[in-house]
Amino acid sequence: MSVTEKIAIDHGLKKNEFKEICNLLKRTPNITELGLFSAMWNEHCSYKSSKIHLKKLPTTGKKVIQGPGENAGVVDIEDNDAIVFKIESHNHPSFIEPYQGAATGVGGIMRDVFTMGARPIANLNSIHFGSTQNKKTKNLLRGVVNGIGGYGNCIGIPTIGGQTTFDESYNGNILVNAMTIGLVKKDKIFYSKATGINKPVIYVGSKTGRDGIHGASMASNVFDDQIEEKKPTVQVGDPFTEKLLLEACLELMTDDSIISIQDMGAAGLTSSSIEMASKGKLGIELNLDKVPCRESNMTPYEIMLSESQERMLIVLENGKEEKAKKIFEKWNLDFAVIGKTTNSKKIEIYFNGIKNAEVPIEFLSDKSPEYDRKWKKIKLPNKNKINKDLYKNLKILDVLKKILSSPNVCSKEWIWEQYDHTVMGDTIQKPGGDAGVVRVHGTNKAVAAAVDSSANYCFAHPLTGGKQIVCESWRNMISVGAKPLAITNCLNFGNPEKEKNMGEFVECLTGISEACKYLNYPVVSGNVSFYNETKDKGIKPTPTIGGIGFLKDYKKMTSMSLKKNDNIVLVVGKTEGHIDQSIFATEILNEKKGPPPEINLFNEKNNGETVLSLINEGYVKSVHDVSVGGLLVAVTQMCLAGNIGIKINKPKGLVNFFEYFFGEDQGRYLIEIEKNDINKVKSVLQKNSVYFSEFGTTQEKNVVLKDEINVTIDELMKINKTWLNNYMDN
Amino acid sequence: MNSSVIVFPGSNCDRDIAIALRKFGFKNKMIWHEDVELPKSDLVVLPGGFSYGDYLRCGSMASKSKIIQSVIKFANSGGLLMGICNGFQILTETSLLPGVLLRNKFSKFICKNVFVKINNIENNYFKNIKKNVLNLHIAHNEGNYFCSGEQMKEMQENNQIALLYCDEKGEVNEKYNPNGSSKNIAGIFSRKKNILGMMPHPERMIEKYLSGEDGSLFFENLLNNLK
Amino acid sequence: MKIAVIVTLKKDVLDPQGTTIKKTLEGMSFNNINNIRQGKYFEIDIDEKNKKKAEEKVNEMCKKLLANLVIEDYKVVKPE
Amino acid sequence: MKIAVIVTLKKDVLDPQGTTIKKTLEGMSFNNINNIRQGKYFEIDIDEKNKKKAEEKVNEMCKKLLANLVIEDYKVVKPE
Ligand SMILES: Nc1ncnc2c1ncn2[C@@H]1O[C@H](COP(=O)(O)OP(=O)(O)O)[C@@H](O)[C@H]1O
Ligand SMILES: [Mg+2]
Repeated sequence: MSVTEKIAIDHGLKKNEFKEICNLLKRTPNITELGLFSAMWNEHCSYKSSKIHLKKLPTTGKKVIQGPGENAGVVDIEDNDAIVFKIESHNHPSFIEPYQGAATGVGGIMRDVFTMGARPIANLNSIHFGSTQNKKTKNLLRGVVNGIGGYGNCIGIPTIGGQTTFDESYNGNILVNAMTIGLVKKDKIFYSKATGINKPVIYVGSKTGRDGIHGASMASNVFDDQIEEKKPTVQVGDPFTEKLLLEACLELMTDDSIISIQDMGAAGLTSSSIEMASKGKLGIELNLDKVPCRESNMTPYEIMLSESQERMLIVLENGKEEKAKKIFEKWNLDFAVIGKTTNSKKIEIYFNGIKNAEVPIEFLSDKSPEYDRKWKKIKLPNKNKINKDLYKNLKILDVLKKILSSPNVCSKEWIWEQYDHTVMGDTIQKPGGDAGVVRVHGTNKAVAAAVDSSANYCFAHPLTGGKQIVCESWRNMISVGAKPLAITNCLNFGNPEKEKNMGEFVECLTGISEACKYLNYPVVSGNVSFYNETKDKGIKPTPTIGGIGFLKDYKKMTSMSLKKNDNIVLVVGKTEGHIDQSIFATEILNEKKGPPPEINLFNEKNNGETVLSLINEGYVKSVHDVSVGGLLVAVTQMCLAGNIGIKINKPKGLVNFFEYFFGEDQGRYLIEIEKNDINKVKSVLQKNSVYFSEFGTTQEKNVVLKDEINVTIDELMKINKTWLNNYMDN
Repeated sequence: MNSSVIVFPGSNCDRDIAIALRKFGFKNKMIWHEDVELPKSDLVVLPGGFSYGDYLRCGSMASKSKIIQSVIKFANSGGLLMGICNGFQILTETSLLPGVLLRNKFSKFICKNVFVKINNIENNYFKNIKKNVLNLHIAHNEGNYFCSGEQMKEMQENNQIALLYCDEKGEVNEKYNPNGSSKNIAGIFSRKKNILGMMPHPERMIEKYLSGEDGSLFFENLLNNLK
Repeated sequence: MKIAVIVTLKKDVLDPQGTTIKKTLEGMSFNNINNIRQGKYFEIDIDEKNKKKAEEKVNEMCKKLLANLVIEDYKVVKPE
Repeated sequence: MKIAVIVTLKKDVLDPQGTTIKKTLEGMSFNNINNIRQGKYFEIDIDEKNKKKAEEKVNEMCKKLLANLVIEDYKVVKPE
C-alpha cells in the first residue's frame, strides 16, 4: 500500500507534518514507517503543544535523584532508599470501557515504576465524573472503581488514597489519573537509556495482539460522533500476568544483567524501542518474526503499534540471555531476543527476512514537531457581589448538612472500601485522611502521598488555581506530619488548538511552577492529557498534583481524628471569609462567579513549616488542613474521624457567620492541642508570626455552636456516609 | 516451630504472613508451588492473594498445582494447615474443607475491619485465647460462604464452625455480615480441627500502628499451643 | 474441533452477581425482570477429529476443573 | 419467559482467563488443546409472554449493560 496524504491525515498527522516527514526522509514513508511517525509525533508521545511550557517547571532539588525524562521521577529518602513515583492519565479509554480503561491505567503506571527497579508500595487515583444527574455517571463510576480495584487488588499493592469529583464538564470526558509509588535502593535504579552496540534486545511479558492499535493517537484527539468506531482501541488488562512480570523483572534486576529497560506503554514497541535508542544515541534493529504474537498474520505495522499490555523491552548485557530466559520461564512469561543495538542511529525493522522499515531515530524523536500555540490570558474575575439577603433564609446547621452530603464532599468510603488498602502490611494511614501513609518496609521511615486538584478554582482563574493545588498538596503532607518532598503532575485539559484552553494550560502551569519553586516542592515526573473534549465541549482545566512527603519516624505521624476531650482546637492561618468559588457559593447559593481564594505563598510556607515543627515536637494531637467547605466542614471531619465532639467558639467581631464558617481562605489548618501545652504552642506561633485563633474545645459528644448548632456525631456521620452508598446502590 | 508458606503465582499476602509468623517465633520457609516435597513443618499456610489471578474460580487452579498433593497428605495425617482468604478458597476447592466461597453479596470487593466471634476453642488454633471476639481485617471479593444443608448440619454437629461475623460484643446477627455468608461464617475447621480456613487476615493486625493488634493475639496463642 | 460448555450455578445456590445485575437493570428502567442468573461459557478448540472422543475429553475437563460440582452444573453444547 | 444470552470476547481481544485455564489444563496433562476462550452466560427470566418482544428487550439489555460491544459480542439463544 502506498502512503498518501489522506492516509497520513487519517493517522492524525497534519498536512504540514506529513510534508515535513517526506522532506526529512527525502521520500514517502511506507505504511510501517508512517505508523512510527504517527505514533511518535502525536501529542501524547511528542508533547508537541506542551513541551516549551513544561520547561518552566522547577525539576531539581537536593532530594531529586531523577527528574522528568525517565519512566518516573526518583527522590532520595536517606539510607540508600529512594522513592520512584509518577501519575498518568487514562481518560479516553476509560470513557469508552470504564473497567478495562481504568484497569490498564493502573497497570501502565505500575510498569512505569517497576521498570526502574522499584517495587510498587502504594497506588493512588484521581477520578472525575460528570454530573450525578447524568445517566452515564453511575455506570462509569462503578466500572472505573471496579477496574482500579480489580487490577490493584489482584497485584497486591495497597491503594492508599485518591480523589473523586463530579462536575458536568466531565459528562462527555471522564478523567482517570493513576499514580504509583515504588521503593528502590538508590544504587539499584534502572534507566531506559541504552548503551553499547550489539547488545541483545529482549522482549518479555505477554504476547502481542491487535489490541490498542492507535491508543496514543486516540489520546491525541477529541471525541466526536464516531466515538463508537474508535472503540477497538481499548486494551484488556491482565493483572495476573503483570504480577508475574513484576516478580520476574525484580528477580532479574538483582544483578547487573540489564543495561536498559523500558515498559511498552503508549505506542508499544515503537516508542519503547525508539526511546531506548534515542536516549543512548544508538540505533536499533528489530526482527519482528521473533516477536511473540497472539494472532497469526500480524503485519509489521500492527506489531509495531500494538498496545497489548504487560510487556517490557530490555537491553541485556551479552551472555546474560540464558539466565534471563530461565527467570521468565519460571514465571511462565514469554521471552524472546528480537533484535540488537547498533551504531546506525536508525531504527531498522525486518520482517520475513526482508527489511521493512528504516528511519533515523532522530527524525522520530528530536525532530518531532514542537508548537508554540496561541494562547489567551485569563483575567482575574471581579469579586462577585453576592447579595447578603440570600443568607437570611439559611441556617448554619442546614448548610453544614447539605455540604456534608453533597457529592463532592461526602465520604468516599463506598469507593475506597473496594480497594485493598492494607495489603503489604505497612499502611499506617488509610484512605479518608489528608494523605495516605505507608512505612518503608522494615524501617522507621514512612512515605505520605496524596492527589489533589481543584477544577473550579482553575477554571475561575488558572494562575491562582495552579498555585492553589500545589499548596493544597503541600498542606496535605504537613497534615500527616510529613515533610513535603516532591510532586508529579497530570495535566488534564481540553483541545490545545483553542486559544482559551491553551491559555488555561499555560497559566495553570505558571501557577504550579511558581508555587513549587517557592515551596521547594519540585516536579519530578508527570503527564499531559489534552483533547479532553467531546463535540466541542471541553472539561474544566484539571491539573492534578500527586504529592509525596517523608516521615523520618512513622511514630510521629498525625491524623485528623480528634483524640480526646477537653483539648483546644486552634485555627492556624487567617480567616477572611472568601466565598467566591467556594462550595457554599456554588452548591448552596448557586453563585458561580468571582475569583478563587487568593494564595499567599509566604503565609503558606510559614504556616506549614510552623505546624510541622509543632508536630515534630509532639504538641499536635490531631491536625487537618482547611479546604473545600471551610472551617465547619473541616472540624466536622475531625469529629467524625475521632468520634469526639466539639464546642465551637463564636467568632469575635463583626464577622458574617456564613463567611467565617464556610469561606475557603487558603493556608489554614486546624490543630488539636492539650491545655497544658497551649501556652507553649501559642508562643511558638507568635514567635513565627503565624496568625491563629482559638476555634473551640473538644468534648465528649455533639458538635455545638451556641444558638446555632447542636448535633450528634452519629447524625452527621450518617449524613456524610450515606449519600454515595445510596446513589450507587439504588 | 517450623512453618511453611506455599507461594502460588499470584499469591500476594505471602510476605505478610511470613513476617507475622517470624515475628511471633516460627521458623518459616517459603515453598514454591512447583515443588513436590513439603519440608518438615508444624504448620503449613496457604496465604491470601489472587493465585492464578482468581481466574475461573478463586483457588480452583491452585488446587491443581504440584505441591498440593503433599499438602493434602500432610493435612490428612493430622498436620496443622491454615488457609487465609485465598488460602481458604483453595481449601474448599481441594475439598479439604466443605462448601465454597461465592461472590460477596453486593458484588463488591470489601476491605475493612470486622469483628469475629470465636465459636470453638477446643483446637490448636484458639485454645487458651484471651478474647472471644477478635477485631480482624477482611479484604476479599469472594468470601460469601455457602454449603449444602447437609454439609451445614454435619459441620454444626461436629462443631466445625470456627469464626462468625459479629459486633464488638460478640452478637452474631445478619446486620454484621459483610458478605452474605451463610450463618455469618467467617471461618471453618475440618472434622479433626487441624485444618482452618478463614477469610480475615490476622497477619495484617500485628502492630498497633496497623489496622489493630488482635492478629498478634492469634499468632502468640497459636505458637504457645504448639509448644 | 470446537466444543462449547455452559456452566451454571445450581438452582439453590445464591447468585449475587445475577442479583446485582438485575438491580442495575432495574435502575436503568428495565422492568418486569423476574430473575437473572449468570453462568460461564467456554469455547474449547481441541485437536481431535472424533466428536465423541472430543466430547469425552471436555467432559473430563469439566469434572476436573471447569465446573465445581458442589455448586455448579455443566452442559456440553454446540459452539455458537 | 426465559431467555439466554451468551457473551463472548471478540476474536482479537485478549482473554487472560482462557489462557490461564489452558495452561492449567495442560499442567493436568490434558494435551492437544489449541485454544480456550471464556465467556459469560446469562439466563434472564422476564415477565413477557410475547417471544419477540422479550427478545427485543433482552437485546437492549445486552447493548446497554450485559455486553460491552467494544470488546464483546453477544448472542441471544435458547436457554439450556
Ligand atoms: N506535566 C509534566 N510535568 C513534568 N514532567 C512531565 C510532565 N508530563 C510529562 N512529563 C515527563 O515526560 C516524560 C514522558 O512522559 P510520558 O510520555 O507520560 O511517559 P511514558 O512514556 O512513560 O508514558 C516523563 O519523564 C514524564 O515524567
Ligand atoms: Mg513509561
